[in-house]
Amino acid sequence: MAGETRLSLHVPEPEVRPGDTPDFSNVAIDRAGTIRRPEIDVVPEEIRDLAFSIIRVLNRDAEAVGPWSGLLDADELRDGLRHMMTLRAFDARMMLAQRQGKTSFYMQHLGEEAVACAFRKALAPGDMNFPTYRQAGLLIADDYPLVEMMNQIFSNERDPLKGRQLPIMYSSRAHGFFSISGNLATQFVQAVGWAMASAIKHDSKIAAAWIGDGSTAESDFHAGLVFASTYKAPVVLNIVNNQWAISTFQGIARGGAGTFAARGHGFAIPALRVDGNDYLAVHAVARWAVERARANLGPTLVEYVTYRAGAHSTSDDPTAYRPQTESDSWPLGDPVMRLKAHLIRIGAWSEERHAQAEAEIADTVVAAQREAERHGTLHAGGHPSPRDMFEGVYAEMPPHLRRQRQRAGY
Amino acid sequence: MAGETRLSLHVPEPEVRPGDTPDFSNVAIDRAGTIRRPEIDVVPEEIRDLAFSIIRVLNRDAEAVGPWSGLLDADELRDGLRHMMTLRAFDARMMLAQRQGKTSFYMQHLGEEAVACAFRKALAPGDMNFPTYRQAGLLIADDYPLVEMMNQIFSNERDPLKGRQLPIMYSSRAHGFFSISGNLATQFVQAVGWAMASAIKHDSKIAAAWIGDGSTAESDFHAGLVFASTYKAPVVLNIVNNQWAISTFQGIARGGAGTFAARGHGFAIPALRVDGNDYLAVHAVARWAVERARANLGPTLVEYVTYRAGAHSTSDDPTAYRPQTESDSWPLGDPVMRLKAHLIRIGAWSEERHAQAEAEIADTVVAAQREAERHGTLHAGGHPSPRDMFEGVYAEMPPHLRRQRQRAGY
Amino acid sequence: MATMTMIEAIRDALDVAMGRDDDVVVFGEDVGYFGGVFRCTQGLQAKYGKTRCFDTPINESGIVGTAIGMAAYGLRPCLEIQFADYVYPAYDQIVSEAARLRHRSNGDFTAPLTIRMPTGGGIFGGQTHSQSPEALFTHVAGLKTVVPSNPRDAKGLLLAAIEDDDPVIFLEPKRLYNGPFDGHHERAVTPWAGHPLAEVPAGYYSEPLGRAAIRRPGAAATVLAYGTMVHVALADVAARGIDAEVVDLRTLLPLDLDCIAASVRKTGRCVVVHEATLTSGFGAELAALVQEHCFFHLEAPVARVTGWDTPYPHAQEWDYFPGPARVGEALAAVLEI
Amino acid sequence: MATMTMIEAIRDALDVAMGRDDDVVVFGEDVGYFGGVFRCTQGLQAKYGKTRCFDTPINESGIVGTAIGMAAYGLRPCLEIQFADYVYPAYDQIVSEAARLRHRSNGDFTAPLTIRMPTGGGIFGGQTHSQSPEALFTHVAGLKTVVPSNPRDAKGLLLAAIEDDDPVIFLEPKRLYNGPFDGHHERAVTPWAGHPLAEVPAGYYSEPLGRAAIRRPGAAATVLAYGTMVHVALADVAARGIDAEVVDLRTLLPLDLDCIAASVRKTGRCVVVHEATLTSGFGAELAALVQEHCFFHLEAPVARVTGWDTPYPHAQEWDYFPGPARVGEALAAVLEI
Ligand SMILES: Cc1ncc(C[n+]2csc(CCOP(=O)(O)OP(=O)(O)O)c2C)c(N)n1
Ligand SMILES: Cc1ncc(C[n+]2csc(CCOP(=O)(O)OP(=O)(O)O)c2C)c(N)n1
Ligand SMILES: [Mg+2]
Ligand SMILES: [Mg+2]
Repeated sequence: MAGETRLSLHVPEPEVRPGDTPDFSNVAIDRAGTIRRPEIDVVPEEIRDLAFSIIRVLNRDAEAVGPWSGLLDADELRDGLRHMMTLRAFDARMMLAQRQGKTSFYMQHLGEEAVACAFRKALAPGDMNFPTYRQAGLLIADDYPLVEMMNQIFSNERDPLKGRQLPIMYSSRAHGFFSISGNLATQFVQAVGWAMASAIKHDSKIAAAWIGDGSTAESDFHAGLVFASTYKAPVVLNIVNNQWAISTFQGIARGGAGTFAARGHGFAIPALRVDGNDYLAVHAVARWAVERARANLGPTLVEYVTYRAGAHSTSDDPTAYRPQTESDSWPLGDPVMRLKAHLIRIGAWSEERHAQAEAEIADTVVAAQREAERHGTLHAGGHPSPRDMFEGVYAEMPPHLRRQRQRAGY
Repeated sequence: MAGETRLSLHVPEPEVRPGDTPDFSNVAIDRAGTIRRPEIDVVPEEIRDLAFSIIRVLNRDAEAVGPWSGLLDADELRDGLRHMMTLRAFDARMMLAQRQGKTSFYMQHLGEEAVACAFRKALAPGDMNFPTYRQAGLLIADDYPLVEMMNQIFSNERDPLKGRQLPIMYSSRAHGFFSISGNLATQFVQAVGWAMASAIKHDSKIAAAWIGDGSTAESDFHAGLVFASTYKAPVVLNIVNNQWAISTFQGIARGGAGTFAARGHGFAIPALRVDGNDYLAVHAVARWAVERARANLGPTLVEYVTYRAGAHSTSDDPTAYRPQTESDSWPLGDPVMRLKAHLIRIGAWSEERHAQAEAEIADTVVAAQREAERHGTLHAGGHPSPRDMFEGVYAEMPPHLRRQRQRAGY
Repeated sequence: MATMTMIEAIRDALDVAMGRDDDVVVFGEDVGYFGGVFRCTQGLQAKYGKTRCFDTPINESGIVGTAIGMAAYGLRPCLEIQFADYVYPAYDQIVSEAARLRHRSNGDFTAPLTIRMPTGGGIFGGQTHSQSPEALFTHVAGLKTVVPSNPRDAKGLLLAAIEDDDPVIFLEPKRLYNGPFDGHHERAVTPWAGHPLAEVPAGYYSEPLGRAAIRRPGAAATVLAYGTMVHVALADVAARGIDAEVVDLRTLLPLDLDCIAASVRKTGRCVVVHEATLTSGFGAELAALVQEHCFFHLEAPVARVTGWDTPYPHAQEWDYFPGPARVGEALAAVLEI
Repeated sequence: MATMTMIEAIRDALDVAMGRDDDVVVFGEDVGYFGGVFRCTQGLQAKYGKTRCFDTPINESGIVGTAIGMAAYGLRPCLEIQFADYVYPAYDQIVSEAARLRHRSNGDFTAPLTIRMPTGGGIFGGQTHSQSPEALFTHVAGLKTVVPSNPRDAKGLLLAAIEDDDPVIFLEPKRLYNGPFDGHHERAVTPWAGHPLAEVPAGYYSEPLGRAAIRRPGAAATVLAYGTMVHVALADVAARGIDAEVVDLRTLLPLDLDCIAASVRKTGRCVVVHEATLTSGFGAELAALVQEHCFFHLEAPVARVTGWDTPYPHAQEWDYFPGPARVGEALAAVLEI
């Protein structure tokens, strides 16, 4: 019996590597407007297929079509465009600032701007996000001051986190943005706990959990699904599938399942897959999931299909593991360009207004940076005190830490 | 928007509690012989339904029916019966021994004997099980000496594990039985690693992972599914759903999904659900999954639906959390009785032979116990040396440990 | 005053905490309907409802992780890890999240949770029901670590832990649950009834974290102990008629260094005892601190009596456990120098 | 002899190990095609194929758990945890499984795995790219813990670790990857080229686990250090012209106590330095051992210079890092007593 077949280990590989021609022909993409919009109290079993399709609103002609369209008016869409453009401009400046040594580290959102920006607008005040390091759009779309973000990035004397955290690891309770952790996936189950607390207190606030495609492999992703499924927690479970986890393509985390959304099926958690580069689609799906949660109908799993167009972080060089042109071949296009085209198409925007907006946004970002730099950058100017390192470890400083602080001279 | 609905936390509860009348009417049970037997290279998607049904072979009239029947001859079935009866007799003796203070602790298998006993016979020599504490049937069905098991349980001078381990935490590489851990779920992903190693070495051996319903909530269950799915590891992933995790009913671990087998769907791992109290069905499904693994077709998830008829362990009293009569109402019956009835039905057994077998088995177990007790029990007679505690922490004893051993006087 | 076992005192503390503050929630594996495998939460679900005291899936990381989320929302979760030996799957959530949340968010979010777990050996629990992992917590900035040695402290310290605005690891020596244990396993079990520290005040009170208690004043040597080992040390000192001062640390972090240093400066000799493995155990920190702060008062090196550097064994439990013979030997040795 | 950086030496060791023994497999997050975020495994997949060197899902427990299964099968996995700060999710598999497998199965199954991870600070990595968790491993019976301080040791010790039949935690001070670092962050970076310990023999050799190295003999005081702190101590001792003996521990467990005790008995003074937080750090164990074994030779209390008991900060990195100023102060203080 033994010995018939020689076993062999299957190690998944991406279709292409540096030097190869990018090929996304295997990515099945549904036509915009073709995927149905179920009622929010639908039985999960009845929408199994929605974990394998891609909900899209903007078609090739930049029109908003189908049952998921029609939720946002022109003002809201222009706001959305401005948020995405701001995030992109912000990223560009901060990438430069990092290269100039003004900060140690940065992580950009290039190509993924729609996901967090559009999601944010589906939430109500008091709701809480548990983000990863790639959802600064949540802050920008909620009008968190850019200068505060930069103060944190520069670890300067106005840094709201007192220099304690790595750049971009923001925290803002007031803006519904939980403190970012460097440890992947931990926030996913914390979000479920926050949502459970809201339910325990008969509150109406809901939570949103965020995780990357690669990080779904982490165990706290499972913990999150288990607890959310068992207690029907009012939480939206977001997976941002940007195809890459540093140098590792999504196939390593995903394994045999066709999609990450499918992970919800084992828990009877309704799972939707959406075009992450389509501001309108992201917003519509987010709204659906948020409504479900707020109506006490429990968790929803959403996979945003997008592409990490930039490097993983300023410490990374993607040309070592994927074709340089892969980003251009990404079939879902660029979220900013797509929303811009739609606004123009509906007569609510123009190339001129866009150019003007771009310039204004650039000015805003530069002005914010100037202001932030007045308070210092990592190696120059104002900076947090070493005393700040000793503070806040505990609510009250215990004696041993006070001795250490004194020994350190502060 | 906020404030429309007051949220509330859903905390699942079993249908009945002590004092209530047991009710399993909600357990959907397929008629024996009605569930199809797919080819082993079936596309997982095509057998989604098999995660929600129950494969059964023995019908009410004790006949073996349907596509999963016909794999075992009368000799093999009589062997199976003997293994289950031996396990049950062994359990009874050891429960008594624990009450007599001859050991500190015991865990029995009452009602679940078919699962491990029948599974074992689907494996080939060299295959490796990564069991939990409730699969002693794997050893018994592989003719591991009862006296060795008892030596371990009594922590006596012949204890193969030198008194280091809690009773029943056996280990036997020779019998394809990985060292049991007290920490739940860790073995699940280890099994996947063992299977990956076999595939890396182009071997033909496969692994079997074991886990309880409650323990599927643990994170290493997820790790196991992720790695098995990604590397298509030659492993059978077994979930023994005996309805209870100490005092916690399976609904707490399972959450919204109807079954534990469904957990496989998010990973495109074929998932089958089987009547765990039907020796023939367990064996047939095990064989299917083992063949798949050995043919390099990857992992299979199997949920065995059974019932923990006894207490969780000798430290537990189930009357505090479930009706005393619940066990009798369990609709899938008793595995020993069912196989016995089938053997009688096919003319390969009789009440007389059964009574005789019972007496013989009782003698065998008593004789083994007598032999084991000659080498001591926990508090009396021969016992491992304190020196054994210091040995084997490392391959070679490092100086600090040697100093400690000497200080201890050994 | 009522006499309580350690289990009853803990249950009473939870009851008082839940009664005083609606934001206190209690959960963990088997803690809801059943009331916990050691019955410390018995009756709480019936009294406060199943959304304030409930069973969880078996996932320690999920238990702590959801608790952190609840704490960030504003609740005060008090959760149970069934045995300290099973805390490791939750270690990341404790170390990387709960412990650092206040600091890394500059107080924007905090994690006022209490993580209870039975700890220590002496019940033939083998390697996975006997461990004493306190040193794995004391090394982590942001955590507090508490080990009560009697019912009265258990209640007062647990109430203080739940009220504390930082995450507290609350280790319950399971060998003490039903009675004090002096290490003489061969003798009949003593119940708590009759022990002065089993007299537990009714209702609310709290025992501040960070204060040691001198259980027996003495001049010849100092014994630093916590949990079960306090009783072992006391019994042994009494039996041998040694005039040792026995200090019950109660809270390992923050540590009552003033009390420790004052005692050792007085006695000039120090024995540290704990059940955990020797190397990098909390005794190492105590020895390091004592030699640093009392160097010129020490007549002999600080001695450590601890579990051996092996996994906690089953059959050899009483060879592993640092019982009266070893404590006595160490005291004698220290006194001879 | 070729001059190598620490990264090259580690890569070379893996290459030699994989070339000598087909059972050695190498895996972890981003270690396959890309060759690891620090490039320590670059080229190995191309050379040995993707079933011997491969990328894994991001699940540290799964990485260690599968490695344990592979080791039980008979392989010798050498795996990478991307940063030591991310080892906690794997802590249960390491502590409860790898460390105890041989003992609990009486040798029936063993776990000869090597777990590599970059450790330590000095790269502005903030709280999740800077930690030094060695004490969390030295407390666990069944594990060995190694921290090389230079390319030659890194290669020899890594080969010894892979060949070792027990699980070895191999901590790679990331600040040393590209050059020795004396703690003077304000000065230009020094490359390894030119450093005598960057001369790495070609092919196979191994450096036995459990032996310290005296990097600078001296009579006035003993400095116990490992990893990056060896260089900080050496530079500081040289700069101040102190005749201190600098001991590079190399292996924390098993520890070369003979070497340590001989040195302190000679010098009578001891300073322990490490980057990890003070309380319950490995320095506590060192101080406890030194006072125990050299009590009557000690002229001054053993001093500890370590990271503070706070999370590792970003902006205040050089206030946290136990740099030359603090090491020097401690040495001066110890010498004055
Ligand atoms: C527990 C843990 N393990 C490993 C890492 C290192 N790491 C940081 S980001 C990353 C990749 C994450 O990829 P993905 O989840 O897809 O998110 P993305 O970066 O694409 O947004 C890894 C491995 C970490 N931060 N934490
Ligand atoms: C990590 C860990 N957490 C908790 C426990 C305590 N514990 C032992 S068995 C058990 C219940 C397991 O239930 P299940 O998986 O259904 O297996 P069964 O006992 O029913 O066979 C629990 C919670 C443990 N051993 N390990
Ligand atoms: Mg990604
Ligand atoms: Mg069960």
